Order: sequence, then structure tokens, then C-alpha cells
Amino acid sequence: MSDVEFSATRRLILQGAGAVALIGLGNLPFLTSALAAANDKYPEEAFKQKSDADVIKTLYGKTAEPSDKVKMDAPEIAENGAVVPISVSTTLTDVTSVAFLVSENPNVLIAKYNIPAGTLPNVANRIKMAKTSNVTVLVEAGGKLYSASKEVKVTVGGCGG
Amino acid sequence: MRNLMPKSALVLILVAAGAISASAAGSEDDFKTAYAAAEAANKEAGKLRNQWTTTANTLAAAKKAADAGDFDKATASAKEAEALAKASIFQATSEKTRWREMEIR
Amino acid sequence: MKLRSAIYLASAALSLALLTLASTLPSDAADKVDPVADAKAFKKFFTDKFPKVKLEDFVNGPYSMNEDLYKQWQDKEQFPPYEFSLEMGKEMFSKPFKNGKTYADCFENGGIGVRQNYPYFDAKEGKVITLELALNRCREANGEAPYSYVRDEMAALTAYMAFTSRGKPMDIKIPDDPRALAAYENGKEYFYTRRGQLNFSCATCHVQSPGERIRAEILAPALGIVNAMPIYRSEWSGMGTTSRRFTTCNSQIRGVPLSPQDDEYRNVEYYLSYVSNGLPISGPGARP
Amino acid sequence: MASTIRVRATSSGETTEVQALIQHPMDSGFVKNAKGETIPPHFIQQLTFEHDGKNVFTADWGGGISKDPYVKFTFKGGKKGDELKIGWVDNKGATDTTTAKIQ
Repeated sequence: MSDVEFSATRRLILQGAGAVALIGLGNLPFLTSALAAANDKYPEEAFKQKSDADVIKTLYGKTAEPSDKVKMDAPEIAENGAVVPISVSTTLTDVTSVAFLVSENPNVLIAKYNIPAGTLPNVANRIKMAKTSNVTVLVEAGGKLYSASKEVKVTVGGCGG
Repeated sequence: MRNLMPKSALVLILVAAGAISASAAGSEDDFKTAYAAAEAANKEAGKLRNQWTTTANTLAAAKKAADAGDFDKATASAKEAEALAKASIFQATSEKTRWREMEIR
Repeated sequence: MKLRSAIYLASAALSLALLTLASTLPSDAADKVDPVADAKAFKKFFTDKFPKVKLEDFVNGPYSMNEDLYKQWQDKEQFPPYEFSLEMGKEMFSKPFKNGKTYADCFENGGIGVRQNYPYFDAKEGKVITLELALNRCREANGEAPYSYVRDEMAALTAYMAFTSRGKPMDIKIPDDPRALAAYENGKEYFYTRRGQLNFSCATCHVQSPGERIRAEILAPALGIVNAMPIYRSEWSGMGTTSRRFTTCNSQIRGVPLSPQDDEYRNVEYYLSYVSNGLPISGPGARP
Repeated sequence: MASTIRVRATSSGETTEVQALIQHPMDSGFVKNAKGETIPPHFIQQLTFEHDGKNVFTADWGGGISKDPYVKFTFKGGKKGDELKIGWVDNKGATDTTTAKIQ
């Protein structure tokens, strides 16, 4: 990979992050190639949105339809808002991405996972929740957008996390 | 959690409340006297291995008010701190035998 | 018995007077120190209170009392948050001191699989030695500065030593020595003594109310609570030692904590560990 | 310094389940420290997994992912002994990469 490509990829990933010290990054050729291969720009704008609707609009530009084929596994009461285990699985086919949204967090979008062909649409992660909130998972499949939501109660807020 | 505050807590609160109401308008001397008494009581609580964080906080508040020249407030805080320290002494003393009431046997 | 109810009913002043009297009486008149009976009663109390929880599961703290929590814990245990601390502990444990010796030189069996024997009563010194204290003494004996008892390095070392001892039953011994019995009894007294402005004892939360929520936290049962140490608490966003647990418990009830490893803390650990004898070591643990 | 990335990848024959845990503060930028000062945002933005020269999973993360983040996913294929390459980059430009063998 040439230096030109390298720095172009860096700029893509780090837009807005300002000056970056490129020291001790010995392993970068793989990383940049991997990130370039993902062919996905980090959705900086979507991560700044303050409502479910704005996240969905910024990230996908279409509306989501609730589906019982999207299964979200989340606790009723989070043991601590700093670490809430949440996972998704779906029987939908041709899934290209999934995303997790927490309506009451200062920034609603938590994570977006890009699912290439050959990777199953099952993802688990641990998220922060500031307070009791609706949690929504979006599944992009066959060019359409599906969703499932659940309220998770939080008694100890996770913004301290 | 209703049962977590046993009767002795009421006693402690009464002890504390009685002492607070005794506060009076104060000069710097009043403050110094009250502060010294509070510190002495808190030191005794320390010997009993039972100081309260609230005593330390109230002592600090008293000192802060005194530094700002508000001796009324400083004296009142010092007296409150003394009451808290005395309540902690009472607690430590009575618990010397009362702890057995809770024991699993 | 009469004395006890009298105190209960007496006014503050009167009870103070009575107590002065009481303290001059031999305090163990009716209460001969009997650790074996204590441990039996302690286990019976918890197994009666939570008939569905298996004895060995009490070491899993609040997770043993609540299904929703249990599931979240299982999810977390797939890749537990104490993983990094554990690795750091393993690395630290094998790295030689400046004099070339290692922690292994200070412990029986090279420190592997020995967590269940701590704390122990040292007859020479006449006091209780905890694992945390033993680790710092090991450092000092080898010319190294001791670690803070409440910080990450101590948590990492004890996490590793607990991990190598997982599943081994807690095995605390009380030698036939009046000083050992006195230390045990002092630990028990500390455990049940109410303190702080909130007037809570350790037992208020961890005997009377395990499984219940206090503010937002679910309380752990006292039985087996030490078997899981050290712990990664989500609330702390990090690891905590037994020392950290004791001192923060004290400040939460508005009591000024003692210094880590003061007599009372070592003794209460001795007491709690002894009454949890037979339950497996499960540390390092993860807690809300 | 040890890697910030821990990976467990297990093949069932048909699929490979991958779990990763990364040491990172994941500061959201909404939290104040003890002095009342806001802790500036510092979080991983992108995490990628590559198997056999092909991307199998990419995570785009914000500050709402927990400290020391964890993720689990499954992909078709992958044999025991195969290598996985994992790398992340955060909002300050720091990165780390590692490789892990499928068990």
C-alpha cells in the first residue's frame, strides 16, 4: 500500500480528529488495508444525532419497519448502566448491517456493525445507558430497514462508565 | 429496606437535634470554643474507631464559614459537628454490647 | 437476656449508664467463643433464607439471588471484565524483583492454589495475616516498596492468586490459641457492630437484606462474599481489593474508614472467611 | 506492552464464533471527573476483523460503548489454526492490531 493511499484512508477515518501523531504505528499496513476493504466510512454525523429518527435518517436515509424477525436480547433491569449486555439475532436474509440505538442517551447511536456476505446477523455487545430508555436495534436486510425495541430500566446511570 | 433503621437511630437523631437547637449567635471566641469542643469529641470518637464522615464534613464547613468571617454560621456548624461526634460516641459505646442482638447463632 | 431488653427500653442517658455497668461484666459470660457452631449457624441462616440457592453458589453474590442479574452475569463471564487485571497479575507474579527473587519465593507451593488458606493466624506475631498483607510483606522483604491496598496492582496480584485457587474450598484455621480466638471474636464484633451516621453494620446489609436493593445496588450475601475477592465492579469501572470493599462500605454508611489492613479489617476478614469455610474460591469476581 | 486486544475465536467446523475484549477507556465526552471538569471524548471508532484476506466484520462505535469494549459475532468458514487479524483506531488516532489463531 502506498503512502498516498495510506494517508487518504487515515483522513477518512480521522476526519475532525485534528492533528494526529503517527508514532509507533508499526502494524498499520494491515489495519489500513482492512479498513479500506471494509469500504465503509465511519458515520461521524450519525453518531452526533440526538433522536432515533435523526439517526435513522442520517445513517440509512429511509424509515424502519418493526419486525418480529428481529430478536433483541436485553435485560429488564440493567445491573449497572455502565455495562449493559445487549445482543441481536435475526432470521432475515441478506443482512448488510445492524445498529444499536438508545433513545435517552446524549448521543443516540451506540454502534453500527457492518455484516459482509458470509457473516451471520448475530451480534452481542456491551453498551452504556445514562438512564432508563428504549433500546432499538436496526437490521438492514435486502435494502430494507427493520427494527425491534425494548425498554431497559436503569437504576445506576452509566454515563460514569 | 424498611427495617434497616433500628430504634437506636432515633435516639441518635434526638441527641443530635437537642444539641443543634442550643446554638446561639456567635463571636469568634464562641466559634473557637465550639470548634475545640467538636474537635475533642471527634477525637474521642476516633479512639473508639467510630468517626462519622458527616462530622468531618461539618467541621470543615464550620472552618470555611469562620474563614469567611461568618461566625454565626461557623459556630452553629461547630455545635452541630460536636453533636454528631457525641452521637457517634454514644453509638460506639452502646454497640459494645448491642452488637450481639444481630448475631446469627 | 434481661440486661439486653433493659438496654433496649432505656432512654439514651439511662442506657449509657447501664452500659458502663455492662462493660465491666465479662462480655462473654453467656457467649463462649465457638467458631464451629458460629459457622454452622451462619450457613444454616443463609440456606434457610434462600432454599433455592445451592451452598456453593453463594460465592456468586447478588447473581445467585436474581435471575435477570444471573443472565447478565453469564453474558459478562463469556469474556469477563477482570481479564486484563488477571493477565497483569500473572505477569507481575512471575516478574523477578530487583534482587532476582519472585513472589513465588514468599509463598507455600510458589503461591499457586493457596488463596483458600488466607487469612491465617500467625502464632509468632499473634495476629491475622491476610493475603494482601502477605503480598506487601513479600515485597518489602525483597527490598520493594509496598503497593497501595486499594489500587490496581494489589487487585491484579490477588486476582491471579485467587484464579489459580478457583474451586478450592475456603480452608481457614483457628489454632487453639486464645489470641486467635480473640481475633476471630473481634472480627465478629466488627461485623455486627452498627456504625456510621446511617447506623448500619456489615450485617444490616449482608445478613438481613441480601438480594434486596439498597438505592440501586443489589446486596450480596455475607456467606461466601470474601471467596469472590478481588472483584471488578461496574460501578467502579475497575477492580477492587478486599481492602477497597471494606473501606468503601464504611464510607457509604457515613463512617470514616479505618486504614486498610488495620486490626479490625484483618479480623473481620478472618471471621468472614472462617464462616465461609468449605465454599469454593471464585475470585476474581465480577459485580454490578 | 501487551496488546490491548484479547480475542477468542472458536470454530465449530461450519462457523467460527469470535469474541473480542479491548482495553480502552471509551470516554464518551459527557462525563465529568472528580474536579467537575469534563473528560474529553476518547473512544474507539472503528474495529475490523479479517480472515483469509477478507473483511468479516466491521464495528463503527461511538462513546456509548462500555469501557473495555466487548463484541461477539459469527462468520461462516474458518478452520482451526487459521489466523484472524484484528485492528482498531480511536478518535485520537491511536491504533492497535493483533492476530489470533482460531481454536
